[in-house]
Amino acid sequence: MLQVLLFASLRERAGWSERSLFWSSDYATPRAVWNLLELGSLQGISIAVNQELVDADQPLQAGDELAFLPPFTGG
Amino acid sequence: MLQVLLFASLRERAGWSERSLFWSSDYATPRAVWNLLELGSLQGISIAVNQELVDADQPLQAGDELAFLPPFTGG
Amino acid sequence: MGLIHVEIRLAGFDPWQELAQWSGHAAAASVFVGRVRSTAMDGRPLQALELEHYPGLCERQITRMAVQLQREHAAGAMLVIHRVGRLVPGEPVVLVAVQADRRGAAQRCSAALLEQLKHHAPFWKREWCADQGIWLEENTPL
Amino acid sequence: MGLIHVEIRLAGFDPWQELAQWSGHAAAASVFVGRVRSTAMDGRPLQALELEHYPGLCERQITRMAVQLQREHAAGAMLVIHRVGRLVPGEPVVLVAVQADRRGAAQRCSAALLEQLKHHAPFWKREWCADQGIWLEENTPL
Repeated sequence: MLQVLLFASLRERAGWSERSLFWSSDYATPRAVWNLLELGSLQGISIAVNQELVDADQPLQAGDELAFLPPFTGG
Repeated sequence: MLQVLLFASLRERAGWSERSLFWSSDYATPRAVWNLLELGSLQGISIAVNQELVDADQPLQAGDELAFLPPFTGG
Repeated sequence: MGLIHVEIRLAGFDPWQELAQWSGHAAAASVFVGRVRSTAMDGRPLQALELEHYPGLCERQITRMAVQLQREHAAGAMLVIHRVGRLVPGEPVVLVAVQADRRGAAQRCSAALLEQLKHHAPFWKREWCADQGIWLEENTPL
Repeated sequence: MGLIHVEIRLAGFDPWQELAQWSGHAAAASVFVGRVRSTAMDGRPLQALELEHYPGLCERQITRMAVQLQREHAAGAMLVIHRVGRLVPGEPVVLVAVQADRRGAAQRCSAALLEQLKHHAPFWKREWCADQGIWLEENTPL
């Protein structure tokens, strides 16, 4: 299983905030999972795996928490 | 009359903080008064006349408050 | 090296009261307080500002940036408090405070931490005007 | 343009309490607090720091610099409190606070005012170590 999280505007666009996916070698990277979600371009989106910011091509493992994060606007 | 004020290290060096001088055309500028006081070089000393910072050659008038100020070290 | 305290708050806070509790006796302390503006990015009156964060990652990212900056600037104690939830105009959003032995170090470190926090910590703002919420796409310019 | 409040204090003050009373609701507030170090410039333990000023000229100079910087940076309310008299290590010497609509303006204006205050306002420091007082010849580096 993969736990997929969306935040803020991405969550609104998708209509959900959290989903479990069966892990498969078809979506073994954040980029592959993103393409599956059909939420537009990955440009400007940050990616966290198990609460660490990572690259879109970082290999995923079963059990990972994968989060897609729109541009940060805090402070 | 001229009221002459010294502050901080200048006051300690001179041994006085405030003096009245009879105004005379012999010391018609802060520089001339300073030379009279024999307190060393004017280098680095700021000058205020009637509580405005001025140049060493600004003409003085009877009744002026003239202050010699060592380098500022506040804040 | 001083303590680094990072906190995300759901409840409102008074920055000066927080500082009174935190305050050490370093020669220099530089503090920034950011509050909710009364107008939205597009100039309309703002009802509220909603702030969301990614719990866990957010605190860790800020702490990591603070540790790095503390080392770079030879700074001392650091305090970051950041609000989340629904805020009204005038309410404090963020407090960043840095102590150091030199004023320059305290000022530069505090300003750098604020910028990093704005650009590299997972917070998101939504402006509410006339009962409509709009997610901000980017931060205010420096 | 906000109010400019400049005060020279003979009695000790709590910067956070002063800020709590001053605090407005501008989007940005940048604050600096300077305290007495525990060591003298030459490294010896400091007993006390004595601060003298030229009353009248001092307040006027600071206010003039503040007015000028407020205009340059489009800043809002500004607060300066500066101690004089005999201070012990850890006591606040100076508080500079600037509000503005932008964080950059608040930070730059506050830092600039602190530098001007250090270099262009008639204050003098004397360090006391082992019951001997030494007038400082120059300020600490930035």
